[in-house]
Amino acid sequence: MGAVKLLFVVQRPPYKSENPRLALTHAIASQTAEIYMDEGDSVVPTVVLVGDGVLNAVKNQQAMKLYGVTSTESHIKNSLLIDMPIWVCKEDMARLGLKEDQMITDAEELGAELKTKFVSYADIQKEMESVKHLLFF
Amino acid sequence: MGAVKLLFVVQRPPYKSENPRLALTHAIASQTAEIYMDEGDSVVPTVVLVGDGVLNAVKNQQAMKLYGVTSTESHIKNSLLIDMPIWVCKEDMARLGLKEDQMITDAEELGAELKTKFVSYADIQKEMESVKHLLFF
Amino acid sequence: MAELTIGVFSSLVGSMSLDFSFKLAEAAMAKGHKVNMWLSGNAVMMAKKGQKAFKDYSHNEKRMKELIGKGMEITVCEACAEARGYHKEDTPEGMKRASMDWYLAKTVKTDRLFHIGGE
Amino acid sequence: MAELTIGVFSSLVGSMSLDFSFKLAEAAMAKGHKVNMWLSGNAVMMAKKGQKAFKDYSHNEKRMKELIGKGMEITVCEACAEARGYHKEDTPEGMKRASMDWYLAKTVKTDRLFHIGGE
Amino acid sequence: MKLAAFLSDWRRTEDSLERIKAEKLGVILVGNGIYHAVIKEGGKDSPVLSKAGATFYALSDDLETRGYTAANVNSKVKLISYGDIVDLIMSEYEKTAWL
Amino acid sequence: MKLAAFLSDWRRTEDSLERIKAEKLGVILVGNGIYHAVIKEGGKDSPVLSKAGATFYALSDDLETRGYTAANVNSKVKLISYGDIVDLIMSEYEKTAWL
Repeated sequence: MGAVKLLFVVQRPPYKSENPRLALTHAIASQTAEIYMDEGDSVVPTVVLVGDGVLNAVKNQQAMKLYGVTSTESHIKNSLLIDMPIWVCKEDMARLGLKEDQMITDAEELGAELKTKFVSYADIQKEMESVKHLLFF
Repeated sequence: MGAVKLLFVVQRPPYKSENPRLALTHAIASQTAEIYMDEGDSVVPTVVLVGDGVLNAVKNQQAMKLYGVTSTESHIKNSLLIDMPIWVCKEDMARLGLKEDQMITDAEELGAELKTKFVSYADIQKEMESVKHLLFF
Repeated sequence: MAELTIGVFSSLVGSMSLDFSFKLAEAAMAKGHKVNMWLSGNAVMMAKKGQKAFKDYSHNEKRMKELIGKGMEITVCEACAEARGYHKEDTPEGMKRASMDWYLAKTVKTDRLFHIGGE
Repeated sequence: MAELTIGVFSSLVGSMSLDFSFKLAEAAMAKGHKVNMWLSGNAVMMAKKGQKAFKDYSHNEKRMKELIGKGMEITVCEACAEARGYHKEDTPEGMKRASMDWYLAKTVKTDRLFHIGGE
Repeated sequence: MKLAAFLSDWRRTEDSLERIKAEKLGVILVGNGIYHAVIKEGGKDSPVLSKAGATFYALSDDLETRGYTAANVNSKVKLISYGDIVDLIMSEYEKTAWL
Repeated sequence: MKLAAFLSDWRRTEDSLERIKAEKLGVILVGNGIYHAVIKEGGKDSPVLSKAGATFYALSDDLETRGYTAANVNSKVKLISYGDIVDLIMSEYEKTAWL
């Protein structure tokens, strides 16, 4: 089958549901899926934060300090560290009054080279069309 | 303390959440709460279905036949059987286009004397004010 | 001081309403109030001992035990627990199992009822 | 026939999305399709055996066992299960436990993925 | 793309359906999503049913579970069974989205 | 009545808050409810904050968990701690409602 593209679509805000976190942890798991696959096969995930899902990428989340739980921010940064694309919808940021300086833009402190990509909805639509499977969370 | 009035407020439709069902089963449990109470104490529950919660009282629910699960209808009828008041908000029925002949109006087949009471929101507001505790589901 | 009864219906991992409830109970007890807690619906997920404290998941077992140790009364809905496969031997120490009427009875004498009915 | 992989994340009792998933799996297998099922998040509540079949609660253990008997592959998220206190010995017969990568790998060869990501 | 989109809620908390474009789009109402097929809030059809170019389906098991029958269903919506959903997913559409 | 009403969702699925009347009403934003205190969708305050006669509170732990600070909070809303919630429930208000 070769490389199979997957799109993880996070539509809702963090913490009230486990699902945005599970979107990230499942996408990250694509890195270790090879043990279950045939030679030459792989999965290529992209995570998009769209609608209220863009709230997952607000920076300085204190979930660990206050509730002892890994923040969604930390999962996003770990994603960047393993070069997994994180896309955030620009129109939804604008609608919710979010500026880029409020958002997780990179994970340089971890040594990640990849940065968050701020994209238009049209780019997300295009990606939905190009992948094999959609995973809405 | 004597008799303590409780108001169970069901605000959402059945089945997508366990909570409307739990409102009814908890209210019904007031019948057996005496074993934990002092002589002369009692709880007097009323269940109101308000907002989309009125959808819980649509009759002919086939949950048992199709999913093997007791219907919310059956819980409402058991409530009437033990003389527990079930109130349904008339304004919300009108908003959602529900007529009285679509609704659970009684549980005569079980031998219940009490009937569903179709009330205005003003009556519900008054009851909220008169009870000791509110339990929103 | 006064008595507060908290009823919770939300799952262990998810909405964080259980985390909220335990932190609130802790704050209330720190102010000298007596706290009772009723766990029903998916909140009976607290009635399974041996939960691993991974950092990716809400974990309330430790705080719950501390609060029980300080006098919090905590009871879970027995039928809700059995339906999920949690039996008597799964129950953490100090937690009671009872029918829903336990909660109803608590509403009589408690000064405040805080019923957290959502998921 | 073709292969369908269903991923489910909803709790045992509540939204009835698990009931939906098992009934859909049954219908797909009746039509000759191969079905794989991945349970993660609160759907790992299926990974606790001995659930009492009360009529007031969703109960999927029986249907699940039948489908496993007919060849459905079903795997639960191991970490999600441990966080909820479900250990290896709690797992119903025929159900596997694995990391999330199991699910990811299934997406490669499956003809259709039906990812039920909501509560 | 050919997309089967599932709605299982009455009060929705996303706007994904409104935004998605698909050359072939099926909207499948399941769970509390079936209320979109039977309720005319304030006398009007659910906005869901105005999604342009979509074909609408509702799962009859979930309709009957909630006390409704075919007679209540909006004429835009086709009633289907679990078996029909399997055929839609496996044959008519290529991708699925549970919104 | 003196009522403390809790909102824990951003996209709400009830209209109870809009309808409830109370001579003294506290609206306490917790969990994802805190977004009502910090987001101006389309440039406007959340409709929640227009509830007449209410006093608005937001739990600072839940605000900071989500990446916000006091500087982001609408001037109508007072930031509070868990201890403050206890005092509000036990002393300021008589009844509670988790909506």
